[in-house]
Amino acid sequence: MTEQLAQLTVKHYKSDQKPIWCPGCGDFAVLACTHRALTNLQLRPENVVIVSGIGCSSRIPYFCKTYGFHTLHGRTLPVATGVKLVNPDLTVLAMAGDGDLFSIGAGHMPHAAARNVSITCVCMNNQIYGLTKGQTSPTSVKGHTTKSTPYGSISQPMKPVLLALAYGATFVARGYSSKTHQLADLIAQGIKHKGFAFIEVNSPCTEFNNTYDLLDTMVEELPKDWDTRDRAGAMALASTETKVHLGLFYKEERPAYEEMAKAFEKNVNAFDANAYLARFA
Amino acid sequence: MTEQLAQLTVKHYKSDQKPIWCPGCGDFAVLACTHRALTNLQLRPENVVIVSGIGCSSRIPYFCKTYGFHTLHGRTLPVATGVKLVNPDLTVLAMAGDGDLFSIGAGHMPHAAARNVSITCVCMNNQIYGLTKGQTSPTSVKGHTTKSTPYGSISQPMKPVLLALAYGATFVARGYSSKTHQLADLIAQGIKHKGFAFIEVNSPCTEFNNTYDLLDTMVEELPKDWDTRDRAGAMALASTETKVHLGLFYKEERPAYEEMAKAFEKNVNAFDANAYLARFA
Amino acid sequence: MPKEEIIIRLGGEGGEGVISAGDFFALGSARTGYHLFTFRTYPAEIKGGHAWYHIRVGSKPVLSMGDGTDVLVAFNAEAYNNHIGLLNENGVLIYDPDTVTPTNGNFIKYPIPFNKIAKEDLDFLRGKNVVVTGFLAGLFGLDPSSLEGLIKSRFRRRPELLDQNLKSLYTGYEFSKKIEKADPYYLKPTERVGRLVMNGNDAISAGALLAGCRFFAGYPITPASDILETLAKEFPALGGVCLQAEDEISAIGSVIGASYAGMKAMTATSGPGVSLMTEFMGLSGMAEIPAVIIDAQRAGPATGMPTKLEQGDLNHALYGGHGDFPRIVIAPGSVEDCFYQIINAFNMAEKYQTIAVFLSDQSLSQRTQTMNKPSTAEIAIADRLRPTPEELKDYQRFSITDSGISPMSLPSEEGGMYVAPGLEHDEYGHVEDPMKSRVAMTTKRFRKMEKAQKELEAPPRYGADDAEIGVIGWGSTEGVIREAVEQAVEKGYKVAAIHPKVLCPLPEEEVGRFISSVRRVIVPELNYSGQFAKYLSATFAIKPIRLNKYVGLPFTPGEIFRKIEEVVNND
Amino acid sequence: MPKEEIIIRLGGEGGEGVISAGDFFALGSARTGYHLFTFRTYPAEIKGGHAWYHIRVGSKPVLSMGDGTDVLVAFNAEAYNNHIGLLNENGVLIYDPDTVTPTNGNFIKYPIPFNKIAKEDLDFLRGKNVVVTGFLAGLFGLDPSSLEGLIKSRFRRRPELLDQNLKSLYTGYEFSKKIEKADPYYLKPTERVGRLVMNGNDAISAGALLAGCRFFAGYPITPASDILETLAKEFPALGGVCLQAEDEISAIGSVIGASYAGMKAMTATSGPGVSLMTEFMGLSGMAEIPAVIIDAQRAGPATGMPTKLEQGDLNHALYGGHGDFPRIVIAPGSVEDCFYQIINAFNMAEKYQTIAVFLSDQSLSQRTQTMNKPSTAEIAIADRLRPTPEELKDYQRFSITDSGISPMSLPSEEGGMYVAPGLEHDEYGHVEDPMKSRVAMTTKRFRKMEKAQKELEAPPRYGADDAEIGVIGWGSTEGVIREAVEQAVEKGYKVAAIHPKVLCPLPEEEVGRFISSVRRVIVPELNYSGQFAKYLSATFAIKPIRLNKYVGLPFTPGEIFRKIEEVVNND
Ligand SMILES: Cc1ncc(C[n+]2csc(CCOP(=O)(O)OP(=O)(O)O)c2C)c(N)n1
Ligand SMILES: Cc1ncc(C[n+]2csc(CCOP(=O)(O)OP(=O)(O)O)c2C)c(N)n1
Ligand code: SF4
Ligand code: SF4
Ligand SMILES: [Mg+2]
Ligand SMILES: [Mg+2]
Repeated sequence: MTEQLAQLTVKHYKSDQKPIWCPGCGDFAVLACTHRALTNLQLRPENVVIVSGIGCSSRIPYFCKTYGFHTLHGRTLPVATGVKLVNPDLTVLAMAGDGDLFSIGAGHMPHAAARNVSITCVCMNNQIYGLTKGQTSPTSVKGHTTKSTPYGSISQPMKPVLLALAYGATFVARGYSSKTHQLADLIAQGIKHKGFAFIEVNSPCTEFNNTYDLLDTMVEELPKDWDTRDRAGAMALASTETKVHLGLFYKEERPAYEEMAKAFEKNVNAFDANAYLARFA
Repeated sequence: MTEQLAQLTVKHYKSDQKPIWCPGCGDFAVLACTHRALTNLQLRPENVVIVSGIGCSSRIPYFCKTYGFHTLHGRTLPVATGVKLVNPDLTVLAMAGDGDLFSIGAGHMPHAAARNVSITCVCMNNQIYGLTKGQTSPTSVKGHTTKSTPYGSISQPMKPVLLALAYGATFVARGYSSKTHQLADLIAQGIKHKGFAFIEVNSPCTEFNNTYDLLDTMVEELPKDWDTRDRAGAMALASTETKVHLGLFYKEERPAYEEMAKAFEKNVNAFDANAYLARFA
Repeated sequence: MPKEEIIIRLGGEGGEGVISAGDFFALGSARTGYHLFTFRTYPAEIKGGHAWYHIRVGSKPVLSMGDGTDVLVAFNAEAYNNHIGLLNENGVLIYDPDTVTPTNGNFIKYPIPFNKIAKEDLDFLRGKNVVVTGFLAGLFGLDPSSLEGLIKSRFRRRPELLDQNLKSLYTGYEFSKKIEKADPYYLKPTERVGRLVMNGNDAISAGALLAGCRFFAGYPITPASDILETLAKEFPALGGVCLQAEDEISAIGSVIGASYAGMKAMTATSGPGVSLMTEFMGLSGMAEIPAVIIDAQRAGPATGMPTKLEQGDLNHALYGGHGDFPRIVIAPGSVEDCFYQIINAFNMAEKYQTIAVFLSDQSLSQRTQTMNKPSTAEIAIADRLRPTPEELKDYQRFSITDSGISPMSLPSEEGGMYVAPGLEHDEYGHVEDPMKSRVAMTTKRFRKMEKAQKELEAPPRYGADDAEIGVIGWGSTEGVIREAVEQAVEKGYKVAAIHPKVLCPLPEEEVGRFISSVRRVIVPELNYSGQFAKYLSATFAIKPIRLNKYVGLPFTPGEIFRKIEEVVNND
Repeated sequence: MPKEEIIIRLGGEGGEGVISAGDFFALGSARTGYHLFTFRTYPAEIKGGHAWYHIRVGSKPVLSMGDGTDVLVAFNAEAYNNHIGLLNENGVLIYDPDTVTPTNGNFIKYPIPFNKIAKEDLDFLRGKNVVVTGFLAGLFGLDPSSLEGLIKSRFRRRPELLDQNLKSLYTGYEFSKKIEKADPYYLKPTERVGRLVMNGNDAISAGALLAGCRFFAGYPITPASDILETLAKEFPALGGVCLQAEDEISAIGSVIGASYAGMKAMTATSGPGVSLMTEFMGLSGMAEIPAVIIDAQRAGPATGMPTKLEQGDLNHALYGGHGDFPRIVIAPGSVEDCFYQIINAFNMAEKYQTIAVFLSDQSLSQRTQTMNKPSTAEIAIADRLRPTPEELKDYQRFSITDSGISPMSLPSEEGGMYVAPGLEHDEYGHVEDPMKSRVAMTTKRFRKMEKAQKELEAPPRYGADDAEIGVIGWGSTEGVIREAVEQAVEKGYKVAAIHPKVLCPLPEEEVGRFISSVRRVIVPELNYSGQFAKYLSATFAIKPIRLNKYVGLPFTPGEIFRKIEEVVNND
């Protein structure tokens, strides 16, 4: 078995199920970058669990030859948290859409981040509800005319990177499905990070919200000398609406939840039922 | 009736039900300040709706002689949103605990703020679950030993003011139940604000988390010349852990959701069923 | 003799336009005066997979999909393989010879190179499905001009495509004239009559508007999203507000807030969303706040088969939620029924001040069906009971009354101030000593349901007067059951049926009388566990014979007919 | 003749220590060898309101609260007014003459100035309740040293209060010696026997630990929070992880994630939380992931009466959630049962790979009761079926088997990789063509329940062999029903009872046989609508006689006895 370790290639992480996404969908690239990140890290596929919610993007576990869990809409992080806490040796990815993570699931990320549980959370942000055929999502720009907002959206768009920073995530980055080299690298870094890692990926929906051209004009690398320890600076930059910065915004070392929880364990023993019950005698 | 307008006093807003809080509970002051704010604004009691969730703090509507809705744990803002949207003339307050708004209800505030619906949201933060007798809350400090965290909490505390700012709330303030003059004023300002107003109130729980002494050493007014238009500065200040700043952090004029929604209405007409059905003929 | 009823099934790859090809033809014929019934099914994925569309159109009222198909339009080999077994003897196979190679069989074949026509003749491959529509129109005697309007309105927003599509339509139409017609199906030109054609979601939206609904909050989900989308469009001109909520919990929360503030309000979702709304259903019961939830059922549990049919949420509608509280459950039987019953749902929710769950399903929500134009002036609209000036002097929001109904004040009403409580409470809504009021308040809340039950319309019984076998169904299967029962009666079987629309409170007297009048009861339903059958057992202490189908498709009349026959023969 | 069984009720203002006064006495007597049964009720508010505590202690096994009370300890006038009517003839009234002025009656009065003693003699007003405890111990013959340990452990963390409390105890004790004992109640000193005393939540926690539960996620809620708090304390030493989740949806989500990863896992909540867990219950059913939900039922709907009892969530446990899926529902009858049945819940969840809902309630969760010490070595623990190396060669997570049970791999297991799907799927868990697998997968999932049903232990029948009236109950009412039935049998009534613990799947054969063996069935339950009665109707097509109480309090044996008598007389 050990001889195989050095030999894992992308095909070891690819399942035999064909992605059902539309031609040009950004999620293809996210999938490929995930395969590549896993390959780069040479992780044993059976030690990887990809947890997702519901959405086009959330179909991703089916296309990976790892363990996976296609849960419920919005519940990606709670399930991923349970997986990680009982088996911290697993690499746990939580991958889902903007609606999944920031609309119906909006209450979970603040807590996953506050706990700093070691999960790599990848938000495949297409600023639309893909699977339900094109309604406004929490990241849709103001004025966006969709099936559910025929006169234009009147909500301010949410800024995933800003939120992750405000939530106290210890690794916060943004990628773009058209920049696969960087994206694969960010996912790999996120996996290596101890603690909650959040990566927003701009992953356009060619069917209902094709933003490739717009994004191409808006993306910009983070400044070369960007200080990834400057949370306030990162929040300011993440608030920008005119540019879409790419790269690692922020990184901090803070004990991970699963480590802190384990630290309570001193002298773990088997349960001695009789001794326990004797307390009630 | 109109003669009464100038005559409303605090007693017009006080119900005949006696608060059931423990002696010294900060919520008494929040209640008194709410009464005072309403009195200062001379709002007709029947035009005020106080919506709450579940918790000690969420009992507040019963002690006000206004309309009220004691909803479900965590659902304060969705219900308040419904009330406001169908009758924008009402003054709608959403008042609840830190657990209600930032734990079980954590998914709703980002959206209420993004919409900028005119609700005055008051978080009575005691950094504990009062009603259920003392478990860790999302704002409990790290290391806090409670019934549910006997070895100390290992989650980073959430920062309500920071979150409100990241969510795009257009009015963000912090008060303290011991500073009633300021608190009454902040609530009154919040009510007058068009758009989503968020006020965190440090309101200690004498029974399970008596933080009066600690807070007394930590509170500090915002600098005199504080620029309430500086969101980035506000976020930086709200990230501080050593001080608890009091006052109005941020204020911005942005069209309120209910106004933007109404703006779609041109020539409102009664429903012409026959004409409508004719479309399907 | 030319046959004036045609069943057509079109099958192909999801995204190829199979469904809109069928839709154009179906709507076109309905608008020309024919009766129509359709069913569609497609994969949960956006692209790929197998989709099919089923049309039954005729000059007499159409109650179901029917059995088998007269015409199969196979866009690809998969469609041919999946559906050829269904083709009736001497039926018609229409196919593209470049993709489908039919084996021999007892059917009429029209090999039409649709792909080539679209690509080569028209240089517009995307128009292939409209070519098919035109071809079908020509073959079966539909005036293509009746389709023009539909195509125009579909492409209103994309005028650059309109001309090509119209050209595709006429190309297909002309092509049909070139082949030798060998089949007997022919829709004889009719006059346009005062009928409507819409789908279940359209009918629900229209009925809700008429009922006075002016607040909607919802979260997108198949197959309910259309309602959100329709109301978002219609409300501004009517002074209503439509909110896309962040999730279903928030949606129902806002609906209940809006209703508390005085507006008739509803949400629409499917199973997963209804599961999330459970806690608020109880609040509506406790605080006595009217609200309507549309559940367009799909196959569960969990995400299940999101684009497939199931009558799987009845249990949840009847029993879901902690604690005991009054609730109204209504299930419409047809598109027409969607219109009338949603009005009933609002009327009942408002009158009895509690939650009404409206159980549509994927087939009905997306079924296009013809219906008679409603006499809108005759439709009664109910409003909630409001306090009199006298009552406002010492206002008791939850006053104990004989009917259980207490007058409800609304914010901004002087003297009406109260706190709507999720806690148990006394007549004022005060919560200090709940045990004192518990029994009186609980019985008061349930008295409303007793009253509602008394006021129910009796569900009509049909079939043989001297029936020995009774069929009881619920929801979208009404038409298909009726058709099967009519067939059985024609065959001389002593069968009758009843199909209650209000399921909670159930019209116990009438259903009970029906049950007593027969020797055997058959309950056909589209779920595994027999949810309605068990509900009837619980109510009437009977053991009905169950007929359950749970593959994600509707019943055909034959399936029900055969069950009746089986019971007759085994009896 | 001195009576060796005493029923004591203590009443007073919430926060005055009424409940801990009673608790000390109750636990003290139980630990000295007496049998014990308690009930507590208190307001939802932290301060104020009326609280009372009910103790029944005796030298023979105690099954319920009993009827009436032998002793009333009235801390204030409200307590006197509320409970004096319950005092048995020749009962004992203990009261503080400074706050209570009793009218004359047929009872023994001990006016004791507890307030004054605590304030003036002890200068420690907060010790008043412990003074009461000491007084009761002295009066009824309990060795105060048996209470010392309890007080010491209660004040372990606040040593500054310990001495004063111990002084209070002995002051009360001594005071009892100063008065002239006029009542016949006397607990004769017993030997400490191998019995345990705990409450339902303790027993659930202990059983879960023994069953192998090593992951818990929960969100605080009365009356379930103790379980979270206990496991948070105990888990680290056992390598388990306890998570306070942000809400109940997240709690059950993490539980299901943990179980997917191989750990036995549970959550504990009450009605509102279970309502929120609905959607995940279905996912557990679909993806076949074991999980246990404790529902400590309280009076609903909505927030209802959060500190009061109701058996109101059975419907939701049985029927809640969209779609059809297999589920296990278990309701324990006593504290002892909590221990054994939670182990059963884990065993069944793991074996049949689905959700198990465990229906405790406020009375049972907080009831202290004596039980026999379990022989822990004899308790069987089940684990989920795992794939063999052979099966892992072409691993099908959802292989169709006769039993419906498919071997489950766990992350980090080579060859076992699969995606757990919320969508319908084939044997591999693939979701492309769900209709193909729908029927086979649905029936496979439900086959597990058929198997589980066959493997159920038969619930014991007790009462008269030739019974004509059968009583069927569920959940926390087991003891009180048993007591009433025993009384009735003693009176010569032909009554028997059966009390199934596993409610879904129901042991249909045994319950059915029981039903057939009697002429009338009475179903007593603590809810309005007769949820269990309707479930029995649905299952057995019977119309049982219902006895419903829904004021937030348990049954007394007399209430059930009288119903039996009424049925006997009307028969
Ligand atoms: C509880 C629930 N509500 C709604 C849905 C319907 N639904 C499926 S995916 C989705 C949103 C998809 O948007 P997003 O999360 O951004 O993913 P995308 O498809 O864009 O990748 C919705 C609303 C559902 N499956 N479950
Ligand atoms: C769905 C649901 N879960 C849990 C509870 C129990 N519960 C009531 S209040 C509360 C938290 C109270 O804390 P907070 O919101 O901070 O209010 P406080 O009492 O501190 O003012 C909880 C967990 C509930 N009522 N409903
Ligand atoms: S609908 Fe959009 S998000 Fe979904 S697969 Fe197609 S392109 Fe991708
Ligand atoms: S428990 Fe705490 S929050 Fe609740 S009333 Fe008492 S002091 Fe206030
Ligand atoms: Mg999206
Ligand atoms: Mg709190």
